[in-house]
Amino acid sequence: MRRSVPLLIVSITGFFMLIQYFIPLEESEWLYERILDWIIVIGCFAMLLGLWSLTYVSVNKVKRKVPGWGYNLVALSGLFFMLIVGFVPGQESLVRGSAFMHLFEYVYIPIQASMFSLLAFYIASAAYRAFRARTVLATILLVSAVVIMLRLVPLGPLSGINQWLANFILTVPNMAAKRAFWIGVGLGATATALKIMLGIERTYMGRD
Amino acid sequence: MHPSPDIGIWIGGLLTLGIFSFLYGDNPYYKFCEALFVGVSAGHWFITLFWTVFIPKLLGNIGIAIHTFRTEGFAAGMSDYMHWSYIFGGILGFLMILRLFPKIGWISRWSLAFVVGTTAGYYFINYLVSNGLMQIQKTILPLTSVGNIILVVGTFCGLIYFFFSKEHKGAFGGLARVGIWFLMITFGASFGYTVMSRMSLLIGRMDYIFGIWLGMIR
Amino acid sequence: MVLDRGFSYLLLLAFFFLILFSTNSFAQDPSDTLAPESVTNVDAFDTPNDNGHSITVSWELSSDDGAGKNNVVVYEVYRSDSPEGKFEKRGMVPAGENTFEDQGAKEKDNANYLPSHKNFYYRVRAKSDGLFSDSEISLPAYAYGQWYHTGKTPVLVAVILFSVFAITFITLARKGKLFYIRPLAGIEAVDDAIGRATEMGKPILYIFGLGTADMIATIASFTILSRVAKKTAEYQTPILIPCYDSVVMAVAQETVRAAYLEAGRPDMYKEENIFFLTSMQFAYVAGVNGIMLREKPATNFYLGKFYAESLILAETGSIAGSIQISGTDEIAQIPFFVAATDYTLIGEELYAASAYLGREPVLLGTLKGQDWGKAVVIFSLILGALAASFGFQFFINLFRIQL
Amino acid sequence: MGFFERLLKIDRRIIFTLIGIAIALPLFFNVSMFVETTPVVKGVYEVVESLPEGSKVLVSFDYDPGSMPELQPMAESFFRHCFSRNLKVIIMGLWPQGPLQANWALDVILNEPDIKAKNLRYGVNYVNLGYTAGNEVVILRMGSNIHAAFPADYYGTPLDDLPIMKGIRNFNNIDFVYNLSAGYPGTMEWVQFAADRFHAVLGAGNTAVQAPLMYPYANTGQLVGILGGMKGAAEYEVLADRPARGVRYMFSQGIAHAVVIFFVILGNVAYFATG
Repeated sequence: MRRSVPLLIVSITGFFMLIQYFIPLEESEWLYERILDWIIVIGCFAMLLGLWSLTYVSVNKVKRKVPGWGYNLVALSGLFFMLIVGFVPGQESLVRGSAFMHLFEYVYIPIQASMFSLLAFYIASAAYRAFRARTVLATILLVSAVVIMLRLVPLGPLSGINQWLANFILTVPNMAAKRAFWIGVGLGATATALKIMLGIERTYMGRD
Repeated sequence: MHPSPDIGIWIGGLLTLGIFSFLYGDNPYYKFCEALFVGVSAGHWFITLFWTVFIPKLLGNIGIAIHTFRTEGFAAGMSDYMHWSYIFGGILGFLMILRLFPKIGWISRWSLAFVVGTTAGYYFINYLVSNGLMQIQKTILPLTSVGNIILVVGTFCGLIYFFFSKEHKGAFGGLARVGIWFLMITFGASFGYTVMSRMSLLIGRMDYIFGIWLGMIR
Repeated sequence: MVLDRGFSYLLLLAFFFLILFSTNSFAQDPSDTLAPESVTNVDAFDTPNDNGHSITVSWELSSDDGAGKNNVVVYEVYRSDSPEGKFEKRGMVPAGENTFEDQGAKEKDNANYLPSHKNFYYRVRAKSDGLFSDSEISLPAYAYGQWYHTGKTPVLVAVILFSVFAITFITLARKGKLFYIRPLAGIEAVDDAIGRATEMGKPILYIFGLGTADMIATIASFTILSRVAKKTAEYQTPILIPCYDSVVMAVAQETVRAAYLEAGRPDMYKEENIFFLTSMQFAYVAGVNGIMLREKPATNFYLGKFYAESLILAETGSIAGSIQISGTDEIAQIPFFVAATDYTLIGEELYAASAYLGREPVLLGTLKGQDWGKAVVIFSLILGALAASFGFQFFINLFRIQL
Repeated sequence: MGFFERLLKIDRRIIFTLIGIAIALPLFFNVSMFVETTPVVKGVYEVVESLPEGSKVLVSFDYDPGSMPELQPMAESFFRHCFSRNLKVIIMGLWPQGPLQANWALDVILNEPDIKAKNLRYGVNYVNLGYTAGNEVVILRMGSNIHAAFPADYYGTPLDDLPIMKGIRNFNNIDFVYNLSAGYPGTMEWVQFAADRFHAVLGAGNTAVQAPLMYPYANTGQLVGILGGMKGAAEYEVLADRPARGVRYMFSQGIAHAVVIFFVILGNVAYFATG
C-alpha cells in the first residue's frame, strides 16, 4: 500500500498522458484538461504545508530564543499582517488601493527591484574573476562576451565590424550550440520521464 | 534637493538601501529587510493564490455543480456533471495535507504520485517534440552558405560533446572539443547581453533613490 | 508560415483581378448577366484528426471559375440537418479554392455548437457579382472524434524508437552487462565536497532553485539529493534545504528521510532542516543569501531549475567561501554558474548525474540508450542536411508534426 | 605581495563601489551620449510614422515591475509618439501586472504639456482593456473576436460602450500591434499567433536578455522591427527627436559597460603579469 500503490498511480497517469497526446477524441481532451486542473488544486492545498513549515520553524526559533530570533518575529509579523489584510476584506484586497496592495507596492516591489538589481554588481565581479584567458575555453568565453558587450560602447570606425561580428556570433555559433544543448536536454529529460513512468527512478517516493 | 513627501516612497527608499547594504556584508539592517521580505512575500503569494486560483478553480466549479443539481436535479446534462470532478482534485489535495500527521502521512504519496506521474508523461512527449523533433527540423539546412555549414557542424559537435558512454579521445575527442568551444561562445554571448539588462535594473534603482526619492536629479 | 502568407497574397491578388475582370466583361458581354455554372460533386466528410466537431466539405470548381465566363467570386457553404430543411450559411472561401472546414464548437451552450454523430447536409453556392447558383445537396455526413491522430506519427515513431533503445539497454544492464561512462568533473567533486564539509564541521546547503516538483530538472535533482543525503548521513554532516515550493519541500523530506534510513541513520534525520521559505523569486534569494552568510555552509549544491537568481546565489556563496557545485537545464543561466561556481553540470549532464552517482547498472543502461538516441539525431542531421543541399524536401517532412 | 597580486585578489567591494558610481554619477549630468540608430528600431518607428491620423494601434504590456527600467521608457516614448501623431491607442496585457504598467506610463505621458494640450479622452483616444488569463489563447481568441477575449475594459465598462472600440472586431481592424515583452507569454506568441496566423503588422520591445532570440523574426519580416533593452529605447527616442529617460539612462549604461570591460582587461593584465 505504501509503496506499490503510488508506483502504480505514477505508471497509470504517466502512460495515460503519453497516450492521450495521440488521441484527439473529445473525452481524452476533457480528461487531460481536468487532470491539469486537479494538479493546480493539489498545489493550492500544498501551499498550506509551506505556510505551516514557515510558521513552525519561525515560531520554534522565537520560542527557543535562538540568536537572531527577533528577525524571525519580523518575518512572522510580515506574514500574518499580509494574511489579515488579505483575508479580512475578501477578494477586494486584490484591488488597487487596498491595504494589501499598498504593502505590495511600497514594501514588496522596492525590495524585489533592489534584490534584482544586485545582479548588476555581481555580474561585474563575476566577470572580473571568470574572464581571464587561462585556457583556450576561458579565452573563447572572454572574447565572445567582450564582443557582445562592446556593442553598447561607441567605437567609432570599428563599430561596424563589431556589429557584424556580434550579429554573426548570435545567429550562427550561438544557435548551433543552443540546438545541441536543447536536443541533449530533450533526450535526458525524456529518459528521466521514462524511468519515472517505469518505476525505475523512485527515490522521490520515500522508502518505508 | 527636493525629497519626496510621499511616505510610501520613503519606505521604499529605505528598504532599497537596506538591501544594498548587503553588498558591504551581512548586517542587522539587511537582516531586517530580508525577514520582512520573506514574511510579506509568503503572505502575498498565499493570498493571491487563494483568491485567484483556489476559490475559482475548486470552490467555483463545485459551486456550479451544486447549483445545477439544486435547480435541475438528475436531469442535468453530462457537461454539468463534469464540474463534480473537481471533488476528486480536492480529495487529492486533502491527502497532501495529511503529511502533517506522521501516522497517516504516507497517504500523501498518492497525491505526489499523481502529480509526478502525470507530468512525467506530459514532459516525455513535450521534450521529445519541442527539444527533439522540432530542433532537428530547424537544423536540417541546405549546406549552401558558410553560415549554414557552421550551424550544422556546430550542432553536430555539440551533440558529440554530450555523449556519455564513449571516451572523449582521438578524433571523437577532437569533435567533442569543438563542441565545447561552441558552447563557450554561446555562454560568453549570453553573459555579454545579460550585462545590459542587469545594468538597466540598477540604473532604475539609482534613479529611484536619487530622482524620485531624494529629488536630487532635475 | 512565410509560404502560407505568400500564398494568401497571391490569392488576394487573384481575387482582385477576378473582380476587375468580371466587372469589365460585365459591361461588354451581355452573356455575363448569367449566373455562374454551379459546382459539382459536393462531398461532405468528417474532418480527420480532431475531436469530432468539424465537417470538411469539398467540391469540384465551377466551370466558370478561371475559365468559361470566369465570373465566380466566392463560394459560400450552407448547411442543414435535413435535405428539405433550412440551409444556414457556414462560411465562404474565395474562388479557386475547393475545400471548406466547417469548424463547430464543442460546448453545448455555444451558439456555434456542432454535435457529433448527427447527420448534416451541405450545399455550395457559386457566387458572382450579385448572381449565384446552388449545387446539388451533398450526401449526409456526420462528425466524429478519432482514436488516433495520423499527423503525429513522427512523434509516435520517436517515442517507440527511444523507448526501445532505453528498455533494451536497461534489460542488458539487468543481465549484468557493464557500460563504460566517461568521467564528469562535477560528479567526481561531490564526494570531496561532502568530505570537506565533514572535516570543517559545517553543514551542506542544497538548493533546488525555482523549479516545482513537476519539472523534470527538479525530479532529476531529487535523485541526486538522495545520493548526496545518503553520504551526508554516513558522514554525519547536516544538510540544509530551504525550499521555494511546498510540494518540492514535501518530496525533499521524503527523499532525505529515505536516504538516512538506507544509510542506517534514521536518528540523524531532522525534518526542520528541510523547510519552506517563500514562493517569490527574490524574496527566496534574500532568505537563502542570509542562510549562506550566517550558517557558512562548506558546500553549496545548486541543482535544478534556475532563473535570474542563479548569479546572486553563486556570488554570495563564493563570498562565503563555500565550494559550489551547480547544474541546470536553463541555458541562459549556465554562463553564470560557469563563471561563479567551481563545477557546473551542463544541461543533459544534470540528468545523467543520478546515474553517475548511483552507479546502478540499470541507470547506466538508460544513459547508453540516450546516447543511441543522440546517434540517431546526428545521423538524421547529416542525412537531412545532405538531402536539403540536393533539393530533397521529403526528408524534412519526415520530422514535420501536425498539431 | 606585489601590486598585480593584490589586484588579482581585489576586494569585491571596490568593484561594487565603482559600478555604483559609474551608474549613479552620469544620472546627474544631462549629457546624451551619441546613440547610433539601427534598422531594427527604425522599422518600428517608420511604421508608426506612416500611419494616417486616427489609425488604431494595439499595445500589449507583457511584463511586470521587474523589467521596468528597460521597458517603461519604451512604453512612454511609444505612447508619446502615438498621441502626438493622433493615433488611437488600445492597451491590454497578457501579464497580470501589465495594465498597471501601462497606467503608470500613461500618467507620465498624458501630463506632458504638448500631449495635455490635446485633451485626450479615455474611451475615445485611448483605452485600457486590462488583463485576461489564458496566455497565447487570448491572442487566438482576439483573432476571431476581440470582444469575446475582453468583454469589458480595465474599469469594467462593456466594450460596446466605448467609442474607440466601435468597428473593431479582430486584427483586421487594427493597423499596428506593438508588444512590450519580458518573457512568456510575449513576443514569441505574438509572432506565432497574431503575425503568422492573422497577419497583423507587429513590432516589439524586448528586454536585452530576450531580444537576441527575437532578432531572427525581424529578419524574416514577421516583426517590422524590435527595440532591444535600454539601447533600443534610447534609439527610439532619438528617432522621434524627443530624448527622454532612455537616452539619459544610456549614458550610465555605456559608462557601466566600459567599467566592466576595463575590469576584465585589468584582470587579464594582472593575471599575465603575475605569470
